[in-house]
Amino acid sequence: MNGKTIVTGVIGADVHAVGNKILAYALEQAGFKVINLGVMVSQEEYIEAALETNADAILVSSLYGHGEIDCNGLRQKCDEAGLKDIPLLAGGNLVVGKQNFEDVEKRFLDMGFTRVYPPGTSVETSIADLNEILGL
Amino acid sequence: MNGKTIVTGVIGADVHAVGNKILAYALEQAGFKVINLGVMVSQEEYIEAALETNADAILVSSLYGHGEIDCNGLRQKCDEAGLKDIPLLAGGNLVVGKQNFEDVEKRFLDMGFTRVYPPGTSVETSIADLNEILGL
Amino acid sequence: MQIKNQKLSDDTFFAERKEVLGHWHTGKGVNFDEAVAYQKSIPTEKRFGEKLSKAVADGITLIQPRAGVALFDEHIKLLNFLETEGEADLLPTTVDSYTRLNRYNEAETGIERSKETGRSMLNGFPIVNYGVDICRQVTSVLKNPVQVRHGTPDARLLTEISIAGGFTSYEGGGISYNIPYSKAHSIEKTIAYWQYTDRLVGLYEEAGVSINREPFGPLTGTLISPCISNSVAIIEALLAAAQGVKDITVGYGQCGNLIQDVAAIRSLGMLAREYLDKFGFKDVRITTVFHQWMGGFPQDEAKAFGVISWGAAAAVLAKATKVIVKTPHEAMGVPTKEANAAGLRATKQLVSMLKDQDFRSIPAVIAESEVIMKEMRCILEKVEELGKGDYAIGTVAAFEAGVLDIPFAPSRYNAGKVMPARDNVGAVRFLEIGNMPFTQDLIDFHRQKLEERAKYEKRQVSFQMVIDDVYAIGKGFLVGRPK
Amino acid sequence: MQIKNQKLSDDTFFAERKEVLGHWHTGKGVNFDEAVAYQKSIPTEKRFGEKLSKAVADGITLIQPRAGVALFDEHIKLLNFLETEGEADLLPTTVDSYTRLNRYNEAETGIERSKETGRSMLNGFPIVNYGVDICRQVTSVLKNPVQVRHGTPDARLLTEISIAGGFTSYEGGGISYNIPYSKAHSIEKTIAYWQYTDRLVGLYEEAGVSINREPFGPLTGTLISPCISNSVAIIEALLAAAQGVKDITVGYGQCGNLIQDVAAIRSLGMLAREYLDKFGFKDVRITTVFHQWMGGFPQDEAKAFGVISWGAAAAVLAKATKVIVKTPHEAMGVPTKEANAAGLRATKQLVSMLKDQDFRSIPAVIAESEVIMKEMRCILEKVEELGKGDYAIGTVAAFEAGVLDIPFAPSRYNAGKVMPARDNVGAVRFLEIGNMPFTQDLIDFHRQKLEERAKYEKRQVSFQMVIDDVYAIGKGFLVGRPK
Ligand code: B12
Ligand code: B12
Repeated sequence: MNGKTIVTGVIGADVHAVGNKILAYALEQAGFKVINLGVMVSQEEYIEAALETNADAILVSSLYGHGEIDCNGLRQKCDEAGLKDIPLLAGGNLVVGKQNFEDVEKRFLDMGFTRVYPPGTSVETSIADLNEILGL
Repeated sequence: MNGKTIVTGVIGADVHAVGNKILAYALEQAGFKVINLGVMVSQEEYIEAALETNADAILVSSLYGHGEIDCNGLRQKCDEAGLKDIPLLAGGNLVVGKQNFEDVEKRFLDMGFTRVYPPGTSVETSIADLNEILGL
Repeated sequence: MQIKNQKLSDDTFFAERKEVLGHWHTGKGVNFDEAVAYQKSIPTEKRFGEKLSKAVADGITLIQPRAGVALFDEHIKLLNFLETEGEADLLPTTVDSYTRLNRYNEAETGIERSKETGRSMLNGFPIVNYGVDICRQVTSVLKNPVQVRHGTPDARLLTEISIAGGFTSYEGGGISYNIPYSKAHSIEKTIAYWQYTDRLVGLYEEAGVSINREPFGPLTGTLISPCISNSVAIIEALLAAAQGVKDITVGYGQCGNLIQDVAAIRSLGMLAREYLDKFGFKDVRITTVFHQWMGGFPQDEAKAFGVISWGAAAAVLAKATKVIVKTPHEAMGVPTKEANAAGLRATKQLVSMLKDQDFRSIPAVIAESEVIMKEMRCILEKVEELGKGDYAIGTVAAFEAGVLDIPFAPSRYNAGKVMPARDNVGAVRFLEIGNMPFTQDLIDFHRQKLEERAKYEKRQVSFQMVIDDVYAIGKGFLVGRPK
Repeated sequence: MQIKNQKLSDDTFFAERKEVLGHWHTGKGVNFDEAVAYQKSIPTEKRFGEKLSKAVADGITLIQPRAGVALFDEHIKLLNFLETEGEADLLPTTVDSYTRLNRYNEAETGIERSKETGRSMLNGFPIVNYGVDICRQVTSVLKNPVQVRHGTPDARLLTEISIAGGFTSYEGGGISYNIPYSKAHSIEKTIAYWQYTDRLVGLYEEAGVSINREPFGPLTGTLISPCISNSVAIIEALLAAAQGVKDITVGYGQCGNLIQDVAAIRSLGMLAREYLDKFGFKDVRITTVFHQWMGGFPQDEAKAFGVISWGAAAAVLAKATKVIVKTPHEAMGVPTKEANAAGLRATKQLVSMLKDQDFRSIPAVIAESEVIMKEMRCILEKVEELGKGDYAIGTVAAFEAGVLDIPFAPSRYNAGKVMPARDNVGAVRFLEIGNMPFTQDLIDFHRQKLEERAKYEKRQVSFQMVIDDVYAIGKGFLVGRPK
């Protein structure tokens, strides 16, 4: 255990469970305490879980294409709930269709996300980045 | 038999025999008298054969990519040999690589060919065109 | 409420119908008698079931894409492109995720925002929001039969509008559109919802209009062993037949080992027939659908073409009636129409090229189907027993008991104890049998198959194999070997 | 001159060598001892034969493209691209058509005009014109072994420059690079030319440098029945071995029926071993190469991907040591490097994905290989008989007699009486047996197979079937059915 707590889940009406299950498993293996909310998670559920467990980061997955609509406003809600600087990471297939990732990244950074990941990001990359962000 | 004589062959150092065999067979079936020179035919051989048989058209095939080099000057040689207006048709894979066919066509028309055909031209098209050109 | 596998009475159905048609304002546009007349005006060659029957007679495999966008004129262009440039034999209309969850307000927002931004902000076509008339515009301008494909636990209103809208085939089922597609719907609820859908199809059937029904074969699309998806398909076929459905396409998602894949389709067709006959549904037509690999795809488009082509080959060698086609954009996102058409044309090449080759009678295929059928019988007999002969009751109990258990499913009503892994030649076997009621010889068989792999890989049989297998095809392999 | 299948004496060889090296000025750059030393400096992992042996040990199928352009820096870029972006395991250098006909002046013009126009005016890389040093620049900068692929009846100078230039594998043979590639070279002449090539390889072998040799399997690439190409491959292997060659890759071009394709590779490997052993060449290493469909391709790139993938699948299910890869541009022209790499990646996906599946022991495959081996024995025994035990003499006589007869070949020295056609499941059979020395039961077998097809198609067995079959794959089918 590395002492860090991570909230994970798939946002919105999205039911893609495979990546979520595997990511959660891998994060645990890597020493994180993982609060995995599963699929179809609302913005409020992420925030509640992060507050309750005093989490160090929130990992939002979105696969089904509605990520842009679903993720909008999450940073503001975090701010209001007192999770001022909590790292917000987003990954999966965030938008509809094969789009230029730089554009997608920019849109999500503008929405207040800390890091944004393209389709097929490996668990190794995800863990390495988390370690870096959390200063491990 | 429709009374028309056609010289066929594959020009230059080209040995692609399959299309040539099938084209010759199909032209015969369609009623033409076919003088098939086979593969690796020089410009001179076409002209000789056309003169000897008083042919109505010459069909030049080139598949292997060197068509542009091999076909250059054929029209002039025909003119010199007294085959002033003989229809010259070219087809196959006339140039190296997948090129815009309009450009290729233009280059071959400029070289004096009567008609130019893209890769994979069907025998039906070839025969229909010949009929038209020869006023059948 | 206790559901039973019995034909809904007219009273129950029509009372429920009143409520259902009120769920969204477009429900008012549905008139059963008028819809029957409309459906009867659709020419034979545009009826889904007819085209499937003809394919069976001709011994060919039809190809069908997935596709759907937010704006209806764009959707028409898309489908039109897929039949002309993609040479699709059968067309889809894939419904967006908000509609699937009956969130019609959000779907409306999606339509509006798509109009504003000029790109589809929905991952499918919102049938309910558009209503009957626009659906008819879509289905009538196309040359081929069109099917609704979705993933909707409560699809009652969607079914009403779809059939009245001229679609002649309808995907889904109370298990297959719940467990992989939902977190919190109970099985009991969704079976009830789908009895409504099936009864509606039955009413059309009784009025002389045959609508093709297709349980969703691949479930979560990830390492689903044939015995599980085949059992679910047969249960859903029985439930549908009980409501009067007469034309059913049972499906299976490619696992990747050719012998197993051909055996899966073979055993699916054979046992579906056997079970439907056994329960008196001899007049129900059965066809099969093979889904090209449904799990994670390679990102590279050329490699994706390799995976697509292998799926096409397996489908036609198994003599599936149709194959559902993936696209070279699969790993990245909803495909462009060009990418979609390219996947179709690669598939078309292979289904026509290989149509005269048949692998169903290869001894290894027959042996593998014997295993699958044995497993299916274990599961199905237990479901029947739990339901005391009633497959609706039995299914609810079987999920509770983990007798039916679907790997990687998001549903709370799924036990999640079964764990699949590939054996040394890539066939999907079980690492954990969970509570599936397998005989000891089957249990030993699976264990032995995985031990064989473990030995070859010089490691223990473990969950790491499963993880490696999930990633494998995306990384270019079938069996996830250790590095 | 009467050729014999005997190792050339040093006297004969070196006298001839003097002349050969004078054919073009770059011949002066070849020094055998220096070349041996250079070859010995090439690291093991870049030696063709070594990589093939390793693949056999690992049970995998390697992938190799065709590629060659006129300008050498462009050629290096191209090959580099194919190993990095195409994930090629083995590299080619495809030689242009002028060089193949020893027209080095025209090749020089081609180089010049390519420099002027900035696009390759040659359909390959002119090795002879460039000479030893530039070849070494090419072969040394690449990470993988490189082979010369051509189609040259008289390849003596080309061989000298290639091996001295650092290539570690060399394609061709006295039959396979004559009959499909030439009109007017006698078999006797080209066997003699290739004895020179093989003897040169033998001399390198004796000096401790092993060069892989590969008879060209697919011949005219068009409906070549396995028994014909396999027989030619084995004859060329025997001729090569007689000159001291120790590392041989025998090849076959895909026909399209999976059972027949797997059986073809199986019987090729088995009989090659048997015949080499029989003649005392037990120390010759044998590997196999499978060529993706070599006949007319569909023009559409997505459909071409389908054909490419099917070839990849057949190769790996047959456990060929390597597969030669086509590109989505095949029907149109020499591919761009991107198209070439795409064909490779689609192939890579399948050879890795299916590497654990093996179709060689399927009963239908074994039965089909029995037929092929029986046919091969008929042909090979007759060749041996005609040559009174000498395969060089026998081959010349066999072509004269039509015992060896290659469909669709341009050569005057080929009888052209044999006519292939597909049977009802797409396997290549014979419409005309010509003078092939088949037993009556084999003759009946072929007739019966075609009658079966004729009956299904409701037409007579006829030449029209052959024409339909030639076009079939380009049009999306394997068997050319009547409209
Ligand atoms: C399997 C699958 C399904 C299964 C899901 C079963 C289940 N309940 O889990 C089924 C068949 C049910 C399904 C349904 C649908 N799907 Co789907 N599905 C897939 C598929 C093929 C694989 C997903 C998967 O399991 N991958 C394997 C796992 C291990 O990888 P992963 O999910 O990508 O997650 C990894 C990384 O991305 C990363 N990661 C993920 N999140 C995050 C977050 C952070 C912060 C970080 C650092 C990393 C990270 O780590 C994970 C572990 O390695 C993908 C396409 C693909 N990728 O090949 C489409 C795909 C995701 N699906 C898609 C769609 C559209 C749908 C449907 C809407 C419609 C349909 N076609 O039926 C429905 C959605 C229903 C809903 N409400 O959500 C689209 C999304 C389109 C888009 N974004 O443009 C895709 C991309 C296919 C496509 N090209 O059209 N699907
Ligand atoms: C089979 C084949 C071979 C066989 C040929 C055997 C033989 N002796 O016949 C082998 C393997 C030996 C071979 C060798 C080579 N080939 Co080759 N081959 C092919 C292939 C796959 C099919 C050709 C074929 O038989 N088609 C079927 C027949 C029925 O169609 P067709 O030939 O196109 O002819 C029809 C029409 O085009 C039309 N037509 C033809 N001529 C004319 C003329 C007129 C006036 C009209 C109206 C119509 C017409 O009618 C014909 C009948 O329907 C093609 C690619 C393809 N098309 O898929 C490459 C292809 C032609 N080959 C090619 C090349 C480069 C070669 C080689 C140089 C190198 C190599 N890769 O080994 C050597 C050439 C040697 C030489 N000196 O010629 C290239 C040419 C590239 C280019 N133009 O840019 C092609 C296009 C492959 C590629 N994409 O790289 N090849």
